[in-house]
Amino acid sequence: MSPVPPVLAMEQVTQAYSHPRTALFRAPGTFTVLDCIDFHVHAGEAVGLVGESGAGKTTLTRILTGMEKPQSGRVLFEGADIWQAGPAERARFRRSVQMVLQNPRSSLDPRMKIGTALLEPMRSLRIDGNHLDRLTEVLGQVGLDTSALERFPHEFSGGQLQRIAIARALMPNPRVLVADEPVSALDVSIQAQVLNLLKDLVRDLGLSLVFIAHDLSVVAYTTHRASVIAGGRIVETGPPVELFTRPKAPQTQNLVSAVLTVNSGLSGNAL
Amino acid sequence: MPVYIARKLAFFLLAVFAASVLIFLLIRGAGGNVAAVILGKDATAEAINALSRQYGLDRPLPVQYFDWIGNLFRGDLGRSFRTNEPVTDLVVSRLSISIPLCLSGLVLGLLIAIPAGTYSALNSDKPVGALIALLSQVGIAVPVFWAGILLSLLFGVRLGWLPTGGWTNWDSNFWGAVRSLVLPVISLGLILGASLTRYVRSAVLDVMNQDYVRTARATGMTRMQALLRVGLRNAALPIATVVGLQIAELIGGTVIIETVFSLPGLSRMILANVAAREVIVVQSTVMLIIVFVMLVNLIVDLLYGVLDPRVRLTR
Amino acid sequence: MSAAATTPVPARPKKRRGRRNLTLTIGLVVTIAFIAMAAVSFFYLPHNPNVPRIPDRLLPAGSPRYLLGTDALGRDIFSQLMVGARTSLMVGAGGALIALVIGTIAGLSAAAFGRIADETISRSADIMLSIPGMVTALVLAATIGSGTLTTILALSAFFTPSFTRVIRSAALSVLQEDFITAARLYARPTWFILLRHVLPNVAGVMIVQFTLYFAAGILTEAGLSYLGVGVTRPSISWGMMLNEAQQQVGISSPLAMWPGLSIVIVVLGLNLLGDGLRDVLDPKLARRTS
Amino acid sequence: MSVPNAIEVVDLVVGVDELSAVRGVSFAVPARGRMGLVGESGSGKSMTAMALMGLLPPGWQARGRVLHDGVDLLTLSDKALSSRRGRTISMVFQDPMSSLNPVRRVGDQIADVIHRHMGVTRRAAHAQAIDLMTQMNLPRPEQLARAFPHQISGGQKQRIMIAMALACYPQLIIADEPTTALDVTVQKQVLRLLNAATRERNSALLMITHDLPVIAAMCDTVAVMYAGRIVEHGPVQKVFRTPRHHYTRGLLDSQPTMDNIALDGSSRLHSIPGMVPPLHALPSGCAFHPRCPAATDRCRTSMPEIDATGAACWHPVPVAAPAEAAS
Repeated sequence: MSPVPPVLAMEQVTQAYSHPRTALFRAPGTFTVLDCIDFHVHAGEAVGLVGESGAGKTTLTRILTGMEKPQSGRVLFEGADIWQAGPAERARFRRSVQMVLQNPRSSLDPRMKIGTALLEPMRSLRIDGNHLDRLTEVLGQVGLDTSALERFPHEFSGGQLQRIAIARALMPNPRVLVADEPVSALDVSIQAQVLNLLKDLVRDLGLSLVFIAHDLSVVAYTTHRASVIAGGRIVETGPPVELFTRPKAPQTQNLVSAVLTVNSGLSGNAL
Repeated sequence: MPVYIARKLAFFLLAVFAASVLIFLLIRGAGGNVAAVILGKDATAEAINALSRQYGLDRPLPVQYFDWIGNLFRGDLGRSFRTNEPVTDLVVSRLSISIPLCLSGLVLGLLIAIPAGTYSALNSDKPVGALIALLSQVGIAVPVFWAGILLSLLFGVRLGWLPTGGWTNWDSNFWGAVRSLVLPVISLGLILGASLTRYVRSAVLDVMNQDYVRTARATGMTRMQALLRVGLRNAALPIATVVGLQIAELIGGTVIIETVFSLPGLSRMILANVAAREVIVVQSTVMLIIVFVMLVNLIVDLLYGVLDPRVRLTR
Repeated sequence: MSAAATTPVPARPKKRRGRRNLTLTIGLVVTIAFIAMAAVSFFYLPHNPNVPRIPDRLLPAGSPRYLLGTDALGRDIFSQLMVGARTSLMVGAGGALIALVIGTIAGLSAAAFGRIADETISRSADIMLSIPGMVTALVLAATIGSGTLTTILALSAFFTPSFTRVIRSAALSVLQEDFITAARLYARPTWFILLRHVLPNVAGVMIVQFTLYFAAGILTEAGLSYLGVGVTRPSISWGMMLNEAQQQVGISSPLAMWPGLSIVIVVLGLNLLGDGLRDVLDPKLARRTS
Repeated sequence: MSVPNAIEVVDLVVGVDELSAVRGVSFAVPARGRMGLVGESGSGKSMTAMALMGLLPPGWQARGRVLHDGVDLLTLSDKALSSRRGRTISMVFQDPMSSLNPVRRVGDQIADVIHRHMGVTRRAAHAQAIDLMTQMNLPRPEQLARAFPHQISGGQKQRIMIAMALACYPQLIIADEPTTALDVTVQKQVLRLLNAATRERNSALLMITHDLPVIAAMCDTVAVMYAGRIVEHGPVQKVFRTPRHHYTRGLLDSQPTMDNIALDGSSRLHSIPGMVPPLHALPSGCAFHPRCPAATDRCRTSMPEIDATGAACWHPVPVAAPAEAAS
């Protein structure tokens, strides 16, 4: 274990929700969404989280980004519990952990100009400085130019909007980028563009990346280390190459065997 | 389903209770001293006090409220201040006009709206569909009393086929009573039908665009079969909800139509009592109407539960 | 990356723009004419609509000094229609506006402030919805007396729950969008999200609903005044004119024509305007109900 | 011709008002053949399928010829077409969640199709439905038949949909993104089922998807669509191993799968620049030219047709340089 604490971590996080009542004379049951989750990301590291829908990915993301408080367990930013932290530290956490969401059409307010939307995190998090320079810089980093600022979201394609969403997340100069299925709503020919962009950002800016997806190959392309989540538990963690070649947990084996490739299809042994 | 029924029943009871408190407070609170309201501006203080004492209006509000509710449960709607007649007796004969009028209006409205709305939805890109949509727009804009006036002008005055107003009792002349109700029911049904057509049309349009209707057609149903066997059954759910909501409006229409055609129904009685400031009578009869509407809504909700297996089997 | 990445997607040409524009134009013209008629009535009336002139009674439309003739007491019909427009405008718009304000606040609160707030507000709205508006108006008339203000109050009480439901469901669908998640992530408080993100995105729904309830308000007011529990003289309402026409000269009189036609035209105009606006402002809803 | 075609499409154009989503598409699926139609959103692949089924949305028109079972489907009335839909030609849709009637039991929904087309009694149809559900590897079919759609899982719903599509041994089954809405681990099982069941019934398969690996695993031939036209067409082995159109090649190279990436994170994916053009603003000439590395003036002005290379391209990818997918 390195002496430097991970930039973002969860320790023993458990979260349960209650079912809606289904019978008149029976107490509503609860179900555990996350069960004793340990998860961390170091500075400059890209980690993946793979699982099927309903495995607990969304809840984990919400807890990791401080949007939901875990019922038990701790969320640590640079070694300090964010739910025990003072206002200054909490503000720093908010600035440092940013998110890219799945559906780019939905993640930008249709009534807000791109320029305003990009400045929103700066205003909300009360970050001073020359925002105009920052806007130009960040737009350059995602491959757009400043003519985008005066436009509304409906004037852009899905791929462009996802770049804008990434730009918004970069605005406060974060340390960690949490990307929740950032390419699954995009066309195949656009997915590679966005994946490459995320990879470049990790390399060039020294960002940490938490990449959440249902597709093991996409995670393998983008990250150094990946965890497989199933039924609210992390069942296996390791470098993607290990997960692919020597999966141990049955859930990992399922995910690996679900992967289809063109070559395996052409050789006739895919199904 | 048991949970669903229990929840709907509980809500019904809560709604009736809340509405009764609301009506009670509105009448006691907004109007000031009830006895003063009843006796009018010129009443002396002694007269007001005497009346208050006689009817227990000087007791604390909660006592008066529970007294009123308790009596309602026993079917006692109170007595008129002026004539001292029991309100219950007044109401029953009136209901024999209002309820048939209201329900026939609803049935006629549905008989117009379901075919018209469905037809215009299926032909939404053709002139016929647009025409029906336009007619329904116009129908929505026509005040129900004006429709009543125009109809009685045409069928009553000009053609002389049907009475333009008045009432003969069911017992004394059954067909006369029916004839008296024809024009009122048509006015009510036409106007209700116009607005329901719009809802039916949008519900059918919505359902016919659903994936499962596409599946039905992909497995060999014609457009018409898909509509009749799959579409309407599913469109019934939102339509039932809308009908429930329209009941309240239907009551308003009934009140007006009874006035247009001088039918001695419940609403005419309420209007007369409003004019005469018979506060207690108004309070009780209004409560009766509200319970009726809520009961219809409850039935619609339960019907919804039966129609929709997602509700029936899981909750 | 690619230099062309900021090239905007060209706007898609709108289909069937013609028919939508027609609806909107007719609605707009009728509404403007209606408002103008009401506005002019404050400065100019051909005759005093409340002063009887028995010698001139029951003149037909097109009489020398009376454009649409006179009623049974010799009062000018056209002047009465103008003042009636004023009443319809005030009562309809007033009732709808109060309902809009309260309904928006209640609807946004129900959508944004958790399950308990939602249940309380939604169930209260459900209860109020099952109290017929006419009944509310009657009770108010019985207790505080009829008049313009009572009518506005009754209308707003009647419309508020429906407004609340519409705004709530519109707000709920906006709140599900990812840009709300993003705003929460960078710590925008709920009130800010409601004002800056939700309100602009439900504004279209609000305008459309306001127009439709404005129309419904005119209809309901006419009904109440027809029953004699709405506005009272010296205010004049189209519903009241119909009532007087029927009582004074019987239904066969042409007097019953003008106010009825006025109501139909104005209400139809407002509804067309609402539908036209819905196509422009609220495409999601338009697909469902057009 | 030795083998009759399950379907033959000639010069199909599908559009609404002035917009065309499909701009002159021709292909044929031989009896018992398996063809893939691959494309991104807006390529016109789903509209092609809807035109074949006669299920275009209101206002949409199809021109051209669609020959199936000796008739041109585009000339048939709704009634005549209905007697074929579900019997000789059937379809599996993308979203099983919303594709089943929510108020009818799933067993009855399968039995309805059998009863409608096979002229058997309700009782017999129901027995066949249960039988079919067993063949679809559905657990406890008698019990499941009594369930409503909301009570069963997505994968089960899609199996029910496949059962309905296969119930009458159709000559052709069209599957439009049949696994996209399903969980990854379920996808493969459903594909396997679809593969085996269509073969057993001697049905031809037209697989419509954006997912190249699915085509590679299931199909013999493939047509690649871009902006409403087929840009490359041929046997899967040839097209995927030696793509001649730059778009096909770009698609193959940008797949984020083990074909293209090393698992240690060292590799870099090829990507196609730019974006899919919207229907109302298609580029002149070859619609792909703004994104194409080999585009010249000729590509900007005139539209290429498919030639002997199998690709509609003025400057096809040289065969000497095999795509990475084949390396």
